[in-house]
Amino acid sequence: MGEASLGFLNANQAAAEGAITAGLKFFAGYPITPASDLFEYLAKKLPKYGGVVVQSEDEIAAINAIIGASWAGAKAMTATSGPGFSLMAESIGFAAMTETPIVIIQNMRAGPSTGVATATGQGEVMQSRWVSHGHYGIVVLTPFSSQEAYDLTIKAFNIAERLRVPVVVLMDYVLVHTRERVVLKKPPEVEVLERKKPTKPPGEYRPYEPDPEDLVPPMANYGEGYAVLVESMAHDERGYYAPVDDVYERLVKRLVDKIEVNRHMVVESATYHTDDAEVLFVAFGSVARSVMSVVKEARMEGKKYGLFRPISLWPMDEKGLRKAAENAEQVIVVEMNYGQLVREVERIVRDKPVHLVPLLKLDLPTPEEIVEAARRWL
Amino acid sequence: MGEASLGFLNANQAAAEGAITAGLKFFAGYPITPASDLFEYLAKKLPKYGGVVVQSEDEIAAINAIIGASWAGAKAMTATSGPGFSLMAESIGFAAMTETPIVIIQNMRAGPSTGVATATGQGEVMQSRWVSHGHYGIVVLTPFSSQEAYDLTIKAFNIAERLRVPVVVLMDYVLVHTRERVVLKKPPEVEVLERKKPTKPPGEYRPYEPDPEDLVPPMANYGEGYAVLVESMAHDERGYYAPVDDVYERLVKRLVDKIEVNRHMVVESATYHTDDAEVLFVAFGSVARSVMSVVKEARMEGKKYGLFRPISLWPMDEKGLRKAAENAEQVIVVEMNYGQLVREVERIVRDKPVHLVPLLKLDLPTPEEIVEAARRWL
Amino acid sequence: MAVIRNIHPLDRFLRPERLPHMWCPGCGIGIALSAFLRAVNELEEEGRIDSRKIVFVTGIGCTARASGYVRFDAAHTPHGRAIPYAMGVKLANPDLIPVVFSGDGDIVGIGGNHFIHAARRNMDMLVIMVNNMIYALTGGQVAPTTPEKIYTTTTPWGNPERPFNAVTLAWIAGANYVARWSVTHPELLKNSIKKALLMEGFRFIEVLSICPEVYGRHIGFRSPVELYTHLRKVVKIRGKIRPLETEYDWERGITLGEFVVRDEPGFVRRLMEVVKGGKA
Amino acid sequence: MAVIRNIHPLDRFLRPERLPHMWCPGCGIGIALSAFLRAVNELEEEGRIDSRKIVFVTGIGCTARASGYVRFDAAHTPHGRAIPYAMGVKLANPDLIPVVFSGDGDIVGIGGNHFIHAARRNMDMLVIMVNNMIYALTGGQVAPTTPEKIYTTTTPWGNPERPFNAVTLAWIAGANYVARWSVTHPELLKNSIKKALLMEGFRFIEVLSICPEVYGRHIGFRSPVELYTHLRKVVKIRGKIRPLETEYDWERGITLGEFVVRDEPGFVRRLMEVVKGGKA
Amino acid sequence: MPARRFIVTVVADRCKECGICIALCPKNVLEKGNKLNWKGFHYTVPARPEQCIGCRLCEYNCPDFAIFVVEAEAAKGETVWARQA
Amino acid sequence: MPARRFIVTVVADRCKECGICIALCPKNVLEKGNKLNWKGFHYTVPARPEQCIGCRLCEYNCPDFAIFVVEAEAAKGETVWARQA
Amino acid sequence: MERLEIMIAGRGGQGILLAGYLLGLTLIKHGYYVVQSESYSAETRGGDSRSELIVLKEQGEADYMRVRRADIAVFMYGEQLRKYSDKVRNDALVIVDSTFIKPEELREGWRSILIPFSRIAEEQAGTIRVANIVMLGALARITGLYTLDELKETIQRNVKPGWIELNLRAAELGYKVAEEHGA
Amino acid sequence: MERLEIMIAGRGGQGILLAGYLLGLTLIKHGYYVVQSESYSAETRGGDSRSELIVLKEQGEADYMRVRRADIAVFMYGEQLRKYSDKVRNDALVIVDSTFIKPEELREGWRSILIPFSRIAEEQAGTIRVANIVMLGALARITGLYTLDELKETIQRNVKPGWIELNLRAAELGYKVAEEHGA
Ligand SMILES: Cc1ncc(C[n+]2csc(CCOP(=O)(O)OP(=O)(O)O)c2C)c(N)n1
Ligand SMILES: Cc1ncc(C[n+]2csc(CCOP(=O)(O)OP(=O)(O)O)c2C)c(N)n1
Ligand code: SF4
Ligand code: SF4
Ligand code: SF4
Ligand code: SF4
Repeated sequence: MGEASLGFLNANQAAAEGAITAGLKFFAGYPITPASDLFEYLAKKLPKYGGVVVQSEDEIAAINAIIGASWAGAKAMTATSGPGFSLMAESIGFAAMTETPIVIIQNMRAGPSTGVATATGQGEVMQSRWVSHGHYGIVVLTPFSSQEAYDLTIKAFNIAERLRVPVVVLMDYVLVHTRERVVLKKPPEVEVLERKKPTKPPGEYRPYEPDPEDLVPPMANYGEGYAVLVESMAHDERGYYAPVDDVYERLVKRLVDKIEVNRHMVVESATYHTDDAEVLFVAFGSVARSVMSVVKEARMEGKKYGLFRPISLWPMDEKGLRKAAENAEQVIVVEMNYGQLVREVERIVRDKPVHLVPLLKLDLPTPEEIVEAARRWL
Repeated sequence: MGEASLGFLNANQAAAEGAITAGLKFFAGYPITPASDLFEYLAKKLPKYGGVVVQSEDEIAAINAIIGASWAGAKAMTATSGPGFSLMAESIGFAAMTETPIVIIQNMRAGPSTGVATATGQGEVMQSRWVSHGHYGIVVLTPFSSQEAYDLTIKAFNIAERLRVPVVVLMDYVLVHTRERVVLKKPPEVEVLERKKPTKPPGEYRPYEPDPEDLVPPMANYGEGYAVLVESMAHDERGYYAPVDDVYERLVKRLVDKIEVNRHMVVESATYHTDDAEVLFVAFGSVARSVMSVVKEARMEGKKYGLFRPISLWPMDEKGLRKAAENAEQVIVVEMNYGQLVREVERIVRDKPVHLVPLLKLDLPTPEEIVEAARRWL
Repeated sequence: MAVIRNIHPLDRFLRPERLPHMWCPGCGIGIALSAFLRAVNELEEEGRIDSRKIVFVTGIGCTARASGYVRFDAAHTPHGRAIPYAMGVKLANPDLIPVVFSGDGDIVGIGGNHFIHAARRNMDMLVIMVNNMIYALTGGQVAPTTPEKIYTTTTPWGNPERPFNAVTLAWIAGANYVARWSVTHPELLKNSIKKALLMEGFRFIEVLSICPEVYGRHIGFRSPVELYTHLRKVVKIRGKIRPLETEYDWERGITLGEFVVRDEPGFVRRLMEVVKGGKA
Repeated sequence: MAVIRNIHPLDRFLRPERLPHMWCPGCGIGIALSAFLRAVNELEEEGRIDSRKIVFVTGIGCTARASGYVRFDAAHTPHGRAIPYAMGVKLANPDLIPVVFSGDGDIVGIGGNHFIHAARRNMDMLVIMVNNMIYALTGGQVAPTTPEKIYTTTTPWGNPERPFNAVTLAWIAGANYVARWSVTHPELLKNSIKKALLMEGFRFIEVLSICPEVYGRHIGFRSPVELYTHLRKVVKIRGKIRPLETEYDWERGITLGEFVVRDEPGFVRRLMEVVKGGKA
Repeated sequence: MPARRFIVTVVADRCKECGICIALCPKNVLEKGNKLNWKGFHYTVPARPEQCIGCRLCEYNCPDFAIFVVEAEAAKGETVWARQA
Repeated sequence: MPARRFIVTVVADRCKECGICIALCPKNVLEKGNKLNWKGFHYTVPARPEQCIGCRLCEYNCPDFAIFVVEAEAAKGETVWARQA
Repeated sequence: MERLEIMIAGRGGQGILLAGYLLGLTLIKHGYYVVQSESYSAETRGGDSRSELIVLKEQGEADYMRVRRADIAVFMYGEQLRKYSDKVRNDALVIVDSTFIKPEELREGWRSILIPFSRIAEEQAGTIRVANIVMLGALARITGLYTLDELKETIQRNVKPGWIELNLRAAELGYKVAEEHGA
Repeated sequence: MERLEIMIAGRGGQGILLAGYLLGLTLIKHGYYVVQSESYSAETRGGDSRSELIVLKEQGEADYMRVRRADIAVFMYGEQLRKYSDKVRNDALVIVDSTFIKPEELREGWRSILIPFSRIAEEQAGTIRVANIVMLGALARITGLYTLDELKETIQRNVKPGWIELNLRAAELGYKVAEEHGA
C-alpha cells in the first residue's frame, strides 16, 4: 500500500479497484448488464485480498447478504442496474433504518422496465433517493469519469462507514464502456475511514445511541460480545421496538439529519466557467462531459456559458448551485430522462427560469445534439 | 345497479366497494397491515360477483398476476402497504412500460422499513411517483375520507382503463381505521369507463399505436385473436423490441405525455377558504382533515387561513395550487414525513416562502398539535 | 422495405419479419421452440387445441426472447416473473392456456419461489424450462443448474455450488406432470409437450439445451455440432422411472424421460369447488 | 422505573426487561424459543459452543419477534429475508453461527426461494421454522402450510391450496440435516437443536406450534390447552424413516422425527476449497 | 432412596394464565391462582410443591419463561416477581 | 414399393451456418454452401436431395426455422429467401 | 346538538371496537351522520382499545375525525379512564363499568353513572364477553340517542348468527338496569 | 498534436474491442493520455462493433469522450465504413481491410491505405481471428504513434497465455506488410 499505480480502466473496473482500496471484504451480486463486469472483475480479484464474492439467487438476497455481512464486520458492497435496484427497494430502507454501512453501485441503463439493457440512461435520479417506503436518509454520488468512479467509491465507503448509511454510486452505461487512465491512489495518499467503534462496555453500549456532535452511533460488530440487535422496526437507542411518538420522531429525524450535520464530508460539486456564466448548464455523469465540450466551444466563440455538475446528487450542493446560477439569466438542465434533476434545480434556484433539455437517447449525446436540443434557449 | 346505497365503511372497505362498482374482476394480494382487511373484504365478497381473489406467495407475484389478469381482460387490482409497495417497484415499471391498466391501493403506515405496522404515516409521497427505475408515467390519487376512497377507486379504474396506466390510490392508516357513511353510487349515477377496444382487424392492429388525440392505444385482450405482445423492453408500436433512438424517445415521452394530455380526467384538488388566504396550508389525506379544523377555527378568530388539498398527488393541480397561493404571504406544508410534498410545493410556488411542518407522529395529529408545530410561522 | 414471405411450415406461428432471430448460431433454444410450435401445430390439426387460446409468457434471458418471435398472445415479463403473470392470465380467464417458456435462471433461479408455489397449488399452466446451464444473455455467470466446479464468469475459481435437479424439485413441490428432455431429441420433446398441453394443473418440462456461445465456450466446446454431440452423450433416456431415480450430473449423466404423470385437480378447479361449496 | 431481576435459568439469554413478551397466552412460539435457549445453554455448559458467536436472525411475523427478546447478536430483517442476511453474516465471518428462527410464511412463503437456494448451496446455518400453519401476526391469512379446505381470512370459502411438506422440500433442495418436531415435545426438539447446532452446512428444523389466538380460533380450538392437546394427537413420532415417508396432514397425521442427517461439506468449506484450488 | 424434593417457582408477572403447566403437571402441583398480576392474568401458583417429582414438564412447556423447578432440600412453592416497582 | 421422394428447402437468409443439419443428416444430403447470405453466413445447401429419406432430422433440429422437407413427386433441393428486397 | 363527541375506551378483549361499530351503525340508522374511528395497540394484546365517534345531525364538512373533548365517555376499565380523562369535557356524561372502576376515580363535574356492566354480563347473561352489549343497552336508555329497538335491529343484522340471541338479551339487560338506575 | 481522434470499426467477431483496448494500453505506455470507449450491439451478434480513442499529449479536462471527427480511422468491414464515414475528417488517415473493402468505397481526400488484414491473417498466421493484431502491427508502422516493441510488450502482458505467440507473430506480420506497403 501507499504506492499509487496507474490503470486503464472503465468505470466498473475503477469502482471495483476503489472498493478494494477502501477495504471491501464482501461482495454479493446478481448478474445484470451493465453491472456484471464489475462483479466478474471482483470475483477474480477479491479472493486474493481475502475477500468473499458470492452470487445470490436474486438482488434481494444480495442486498440482505451485504447488510448481514456489514454487521459481521466486513465492508460490503453490491452492484446492479435499474431492475435490480428496484428489487432492492425494500431492503435499502432496511439498511437505512438499521444504519448499516453498505455501498451500492448502480449502473444506469435505459429504462423503464427491461428497457434497453445495452444502452445508457439517467432515469434513476429520483428513484435513487426515494426508492424505499418511509422517510430515511441516503447518499448518492455520481462520477463522470473512471477516475471519479475510483475516488467516489472510496468516498462512498468512507461515508457509509462513518455515517452508517447506505451509499449509492450512480454510474451510467457510457462510463462503464469507456476506459481511461486512473491513478489508483492508496493510503495514506487517499483517506480510508473505518466505522466508529463502541467506547462503552457491552452492558452499557447502545447500538443506536448517537454521538451528539455527528449524530452517528458507534457500531459494534457481531461476535464482539455486544449482543447487538439490528431492528427493522421503529426502535429506541437500544434497538428495542418502541411505537412511541417521540422515539419515532427522534429516530427518523436523525436518520436524515445525520447526513445534514455531516454535509461537509458528503456534499461535492464541480463548476466550469460559472463565475460569469449567463447561461448555466446543469448536468451530471457522462452527459456532463458532452456539456463541458459545449461550454468550452461556446467560450471560444465568446459565449458566456457555464456548467454546474453535482457530484453528490443527494444531498446536492444547493449553495454551490445557487452561487453558480448567480449571474445566469437562465439555467438549462441537461439529463437523459424526461425531467428529474430539473425538478430539484427548479426548487433550489427559485428566481431564474429553469429549462429542461431531456435527451432520451440510447447513447451519449454529442455536443452538437445538445446544442441542437437546447437551441430555443440559446 | 343504478341504485345508490349507504355504507358505514372504513377507507379499505369503501375502496373495495368502489372497485366492485368499477367492475373489478381479479384481485391478487399478499397480507400486510393495514391493507389486509381490504383483501379479506374482497375475498368474501368478490366471488359473489364472479370475480377471483387469490393470495400469492409475495407482493411481486401479486402485481405480476394482476398485470397478466388485466391483459386477460379483467379489471385488476392489488392492495398493499409500504414494504409490499417497495417490493412491487420493478413491476410497477413493467405495468407502466406495457401500458397495462391496473390499480394499486397503497395503505401508508409508519416507515421506513418495518417501521410501525400499526401506525400511520405519509412517507411515500415521492416513492409513489418514482419507485421504479427509468422514466415513466403513473397516476397517484389520495382520498381523505371513506367517501373519497370509494369515489377515487372508481376514478382510479377509469383512469387506468382509459389511459392504460397504473394508478395508485394512496391512503393512510388513520383512514382505514375510521368508519364513515359512504354513498355507494352505482352507474349511471357514477361513470364507469372501459378500455378502448381495437377498431382495426387483427392483422393491422398494433397494441402500442396511440390514437393521436389522447395518445392512448386501444387495447386488445388476450384470447381475442390479436396475438398481442406485452413487451417489457423498449418497443415500437407493434411491441417489437427496437433499441433505436427515435422509437425509444417516442415511447418514453408518450408514457408520460399521455397523462399530461389527459390531465382533465386526472387532475383534482380541493380548496378551503383559499380565496383570500394569507396563510395557505397544503396537506392531503387524513391530516388534511386536521388542518381543515385548524383553518375553520382560525377563521372563527378572523385569521385568514386557507387549505389547498391535492387529490391527485401525481400529477398535481399545479395551476390550482398557484392560484390558491396567490394572496398568501406564506405557504405551510403539513405532512407526516420529513419533507416530501413540500419539495413539490417549493417547486410549483416559486415566489412565496414555503415552510415545512413535518409531523413524525404515529397517530393523526390534532389541530392543536398542528398549530403548535407551525407556531413560528403563524 | 423488404417483403417477407411465410415459407417454413411453422411460419404461421412465427413473426417471420423478425427472423433470423437473435440467438447465436447453433443455439438450442430454437430447437426447443420449434418442437413447441410443432406440438401446437399438430394438436391444432388434430382439432384438440385452439392456438388462439395460448398465451406464451416468458421472463428475461436468451430463452425468454422467444415471446418476441411467436405469433401468439404473449408477454415478455420482468426477470423471474413469468409464472405469476401466467397465473393471473389463467385465473382471470380460465379459457386461456398459459405456457411459460423461459430459461433455467429465470425459472428456478430468481423465479424459484413462484415455481414451487405454482407447483404446490397445481396452478394450471405448462412451464417449459430451457436449461442451458448458464446465465447466457448476461454473458456466462453461474446458474442454479451449472454443474459443480465449472468455470463461469462469476465463479472464476470454479463453481462451489451444487446444482438443482429441477425434476425432483417440481415433483416434490406438487406438479401434475414432470418430464425432462433434450434438444438432441426434439421429437420426444414435441410428444411430451403435446401431452402436457392437454392436461390440467401444473406441468413442467425441462429441456436441456446447448449454448455454444457461452456455456460451450466455458467448457471447451465452442462448435455447435461438437456441443450437440457431447450433450447427446451426456443424456440418458430412461422409461418409467421415478423422479428420485433421475440423475442430474454432467459427468455421470442426465436422465431424460417422463417422471410424473398425476391427475390431481388443478387450482382453477379447486378454487371453483371451494367457492361453490359456499362457506363464506 | 421498575427494577427487573434475572430469575429464570434462561434469563441470561433473554432480555428480561422486555418480558412478558408480546405472544398471546399459550402461544407455542415461547416453548420453541425456550427449547432453543436450553439447547444453547446445555451446549455452552458442555463447553461445545460459545454463545457469543451465535447470530440470531429472524424475518417478520409473530415468531420473528423472538430476535427482540434474546440476548444474542441478532437481527429482525425484512419479511422473508432472514436466510440471505444470515448468509452474509456467515460468509463475512465464518466463526459466527447464524441461526434463523422464523415463521412458516416467512421462510417457505415469501422467503421460499432463499430457502431452497440456501439448502442447495448447503449454506452453513441452522434454520428453525416455527410452523403455526397460518399468517398469525397479520391476523389469520392462509399460509403455504395451512391444511386444505381450512377457513382463513383470505380463504373464507375454504383453502383451495395444498400445503407444502417443508421436510421433503428441504431434503430435495439439499439440506444436510432435516427434522420436524412439535412444541408438544420440547425435549426432543431441544436435543435435535443441540445436534444441528454443531453440524455444518444447511440444517433445517421445523417446529409445529400452536397459535390459539388465530389458527386455533379458525379451527375451533381457542383454548391453548385444548389446542395443545389436539396437536399432540395430530403428531406422530417416527424413528428412522425417510423424508418421503413423512406425512403432513392435519387429518391423517403429521410425522415428527429426524429425517436427514448428511455430512456433505458446507458452502464455506466448498468455497474455500475452490479458491484454494486457484484457477482464476 | 429418599424421595427427591423440588422448589417450584412461578414468575408471577410473566404468567399469562394459559394453563398449559397446570394441564401437563402429572402430579397436580399447580393451580390457577385467584390473584391478578399487573397484566390482569390469574397467574399460576404452585399449590402442592411437595408432590412435585421434578419432571419439569411445566418448565419446558411454559411459553413465557414463567415457571421453573430446582432440586432442593425441602419442597417449596414460590411466587416471585421479576419486575419490582 | 417405390422409394419416396422429397423436396429439401433451405431458407437461406435464416441459416446461421451452425452445421447441425449437415452433421445430423444420415444421408449426406446437405453441405455448407460457399455463398454468404446477408448476415454473412455460408448457408447450407441441399446438395444431394435425391438421397433424402425424409427423416426430417434437419428440420426438427434446425434452431433457425431455416430448413424443411416435404414429400413430393420428384426429389428437389431448393434454396429460397424469406426476405426479398 | 351540533356535534357530539363520544369516546368508548377499555382494554383489548372487552369488545370496545365492536361496541363502537354497533353504536355507529345504530346512530346512522337513526339518521345521524357519524364518523367513527378505532385505535388499539395490536402489538400488545390486552392493551388499549378505543372507539371514538363524532356524531352530527347532518353531514358536515369532513374535518378532524377524532374526539377532542368528549361529550359522552364510556370507560370499561380503570387504566383507560386514567389515560384518557383529559380528552373528556368537564361537564361530560361519563358512564363507567363499576366492576372495574371505583367511584373515587371519577372526576368532579362529570355527570357520572356507574353500572357494573361486566358483572351483570357474567352473572345474568352467562358471560363477561357481552358486557359491551349490556353497556350499549344502557346507553340507549341513558342518552336517548337511539332506541332499544334500533339497537336490537343493528344486532340482528350485524352480529354472527350464533351470538344474536345472547346479544339481544344483553342489550335488554343493559336497558333495564339503566332504567332501574333511574337513568 | 493536441488531440488525436481514432476510430476503429468493424463487425462483431472481428476483435475490434480487443484491438482498441490493446491500442489504448500501448498508447498509454507510450505516455499519452487516452480515453477509449466501446460501442456494440450486444443484442444482435454479428452487428456493429466500434472502439473510439481520444489521444492527448497530457491529461486534459475530461470532456466529450467520443470521436467527433476522426483523425485516424480504421475500417475492418464495409458496412461500418459506410455507416461511420461521416464521423471521419475529410483529410483523415484511413486504413481499411481490403479483404472486405473495395477502393471505390473510399472517400476522396482521405489519405487511404488498403491492406488485406484478414487475408494476411488467414493465410500467413493461420487464422482470420488475428486480423485485428495484424492491423495493430501495421498501425504502429503507419502512424508512428508507438513502436512495434511497445505493442509486443502490451500483447505479452495482456493476452491470454495460449494466444501470445500467435499474436506476436501477427503484429510482426502487420508491421512488415505496412513497411512493404511503403508506409
Ligand atoms: C431483476 C433483474 N435482474 C437481473 C437481470 C439480468 N438478467 C437478464 S437475463 C438473466 C439470466 C438469464 O439466464 P437464464 O434465465 O438461464 O436464461 P438464458 O439467457 O440462459 O436463456 C439475468 C440475470 C434482469 N434483467 N433483471
Ligand atoms: C414485504 C412484506 N409483506 C408483508 C408483510 C406483512 N407480514 C408481516 S408478518 C407476515 C406473515 C407472518 O406469517 P409467518 O411468517 O407464518 O409468521 P407468524 O406470524 O405466523 O409467526 C406478513 C405477511 C411484511 N411485513 N412485509
Ligand atoms: S448466448 Fe447461448 S443461449 Fe444465448 S443465444 Fe447464444 S447460444 Fe443461445
Ligand atoms: S416439575 Fe413436573 S411435577 Fe413438578 S410442578 Fe412441574 S410439571 Fe408438575
Ligand atoms: S405455562 Fe407458563 S404462562 Fe402458562 S399458565 Fe403456566 S406459568 Fe403461566
Ligand atoms: S430429412 Fe433427413 S435425410 Fe433428408 S435432408 Fe433432412 S436430415 Fe437429411
